[in-house]
Amino acid sequence: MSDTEHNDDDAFDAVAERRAAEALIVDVDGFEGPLDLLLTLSRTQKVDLRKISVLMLAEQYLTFVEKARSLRIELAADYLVMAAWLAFLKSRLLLPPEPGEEGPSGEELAAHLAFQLERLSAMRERAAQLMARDRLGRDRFQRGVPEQVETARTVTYTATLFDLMQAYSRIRTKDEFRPFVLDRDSIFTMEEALERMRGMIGFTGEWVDIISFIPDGFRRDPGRRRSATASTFAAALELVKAGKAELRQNEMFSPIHLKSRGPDGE
Amino acid sequence: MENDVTQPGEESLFKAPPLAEQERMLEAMLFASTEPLTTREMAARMPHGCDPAEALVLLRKRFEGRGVVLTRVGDGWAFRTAADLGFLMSRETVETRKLSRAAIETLAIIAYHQPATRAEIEEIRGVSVSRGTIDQLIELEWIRFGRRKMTPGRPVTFVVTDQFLDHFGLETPRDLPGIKELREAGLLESRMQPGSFLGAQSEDDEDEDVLDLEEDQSDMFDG
Amino acid sequence: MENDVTQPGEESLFKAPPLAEQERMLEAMLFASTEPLTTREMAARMPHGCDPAEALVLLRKRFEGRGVVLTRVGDGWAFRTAADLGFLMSRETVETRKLSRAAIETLAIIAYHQPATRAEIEEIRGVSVSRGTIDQLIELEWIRFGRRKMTPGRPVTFVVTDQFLDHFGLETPRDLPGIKELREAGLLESRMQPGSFLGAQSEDDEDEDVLDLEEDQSDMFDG
Repeated sequence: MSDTEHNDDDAFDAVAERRAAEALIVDVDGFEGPLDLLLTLSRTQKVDLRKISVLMLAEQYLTFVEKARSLRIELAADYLVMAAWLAFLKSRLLLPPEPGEEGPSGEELAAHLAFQLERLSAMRERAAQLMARDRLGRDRFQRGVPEQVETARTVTYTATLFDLMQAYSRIRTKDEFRPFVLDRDSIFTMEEALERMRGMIGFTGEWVDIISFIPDGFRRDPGRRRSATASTFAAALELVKAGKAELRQNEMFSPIHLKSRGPDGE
Repeated sequence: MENDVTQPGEESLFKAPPLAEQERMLEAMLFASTEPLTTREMAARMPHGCDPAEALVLLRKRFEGRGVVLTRVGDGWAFRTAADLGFLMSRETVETRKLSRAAIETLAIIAYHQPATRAEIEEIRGVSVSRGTIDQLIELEWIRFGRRKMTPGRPVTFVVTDQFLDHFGLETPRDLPGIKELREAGLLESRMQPGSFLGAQSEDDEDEDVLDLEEDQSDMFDG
Repeated sequence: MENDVTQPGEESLFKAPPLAEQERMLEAMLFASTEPLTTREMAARMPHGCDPAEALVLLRKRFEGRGVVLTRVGDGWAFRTAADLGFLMSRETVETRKLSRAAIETLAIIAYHQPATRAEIEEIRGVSVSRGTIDQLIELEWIRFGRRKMTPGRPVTFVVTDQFLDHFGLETPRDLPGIKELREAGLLESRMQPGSFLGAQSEDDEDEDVLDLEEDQSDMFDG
């Protein structure tokens, strides 16, 4: 892998190369990641990417990172990860493999890096070619006035997958993720019943049918009435448990009466 | 186009493009323009020395009896569908409307959580689902009734249909993008913590019993 | 198929309009629409017994070399102005948002490698794909979600759309410039780093939430 074309005659090139590297450093923000930087560095070798010297490239990269460090330019972590990896690759390429060593060889790793660079470079070229094509709305045009003949109008509803995803995302990112709440106004909760009864029993010293605690809005409709009856009964039990009231029922299915134990019952 | 010997640059400097070429230009301009064009407007866009009036005669002749004809509109010219072919445009007037927000949200929930009960949909959306919304989605054939849930009350469930998959270009419901992909595509707001979402999701599952119980309750009061 | 005595072929011979007439119809429909129309869509609007495919060949030939040409776009067909006449249309040009370098490269990678997963895009570019990039390309309707890959984690994939083909003047994805050469050079193979380094990383972090969702979805198939 090591290079034979590295003569002393290349001293001038080496200087030019170093200058180029310095120019690169100033532009460190211009790179889209370490692979992009490696691709740019590889161009200075002025050879086909298939013939690139990965070893030399690794050295170029490490020089770059070293230089950046000496100039106190902070490099993003992935650049340093790449530097560490290239240093490892370099050692693999230079040193004979240790007996019993596992994992891919230095050559395999170098070949893959060269492949990655070639592939990235190829995609860049194709992207540029794509953007340079005769594009709709710039070079080619569609009909300016699509014709609309108004006749029988049928309505269809449409939505795109994008709409669907947006809708789902919207639901999922609502600020408050509220727990389940029954949004049915026909339900009279026990909390409501308790609230209502607490306000009323303070004034009663005699037995009262608990049905009389049911609010007006819940008397007529059978569903609402059932809900209110159940919650009022549960609330009454709650009050008894708290020692604030007494309950009595003369016989099965007869009205249930409640009596306050008075303010001293606390 | 035809037998051009001259370069385009030279051409415009020395002499007008051949008439056939001018005709092509008119054709393209009139096709793409959003409003009728006058010969003056067309001349202004064409290379120096062109005569739209002359080319227009040729172009008009070329489209005589065709599916579209070159028609005079006020001072200008425009392509119009031949009068006898108007019947072909009638289907173009199918009016497409966007689904309401309630409908698209309900549909999304069914798609992602199917089989979904009405109570589950309401739980996730945080508001009750109107009958009309479900009816509309069923009518569009995007959802249908699934199996009843084997929970107290045996509530009906909704699932998406093959027509749904077809409309949204999915081969299976598994192809629906997941939360991670939604987030990566920038569709999920970042302020939502991934953890809290995950939590909510798994909570749903745990809450299933509770949910069903509540639905049960509501059935009881419907009596 | 009632008690017809005539063969379907004969029937259409008597009833279908002559080919020249069908060509006019196609011309009218295709001129009237901004979006590509498929032969199926056109056939549905034409009188019974018409064969758009046959008339389409004639129509395409008729417009060869003209100012407006009949172009194939995926499964559909559309009239578009000839590319060499774009200079006449400066006034119709819609200023499009300039795409970032990342977006352009991501688009190209999806087009050439489709269906492409996010991990593959990142592997090729050597950097992570930002949220906005995919979002922007989806919004432009140049890419959409494809089928999930049958690999661990079942990642979603991205593919290019017909609008992409239309915009860049491609009949099919196979017409992408140089795609054959790239394939022959092995540059479209998904080759991962021997051992593990770039790319492998991004595959690992397939979040649990995706799995979570899938689990949720897979429930429906158990039914």
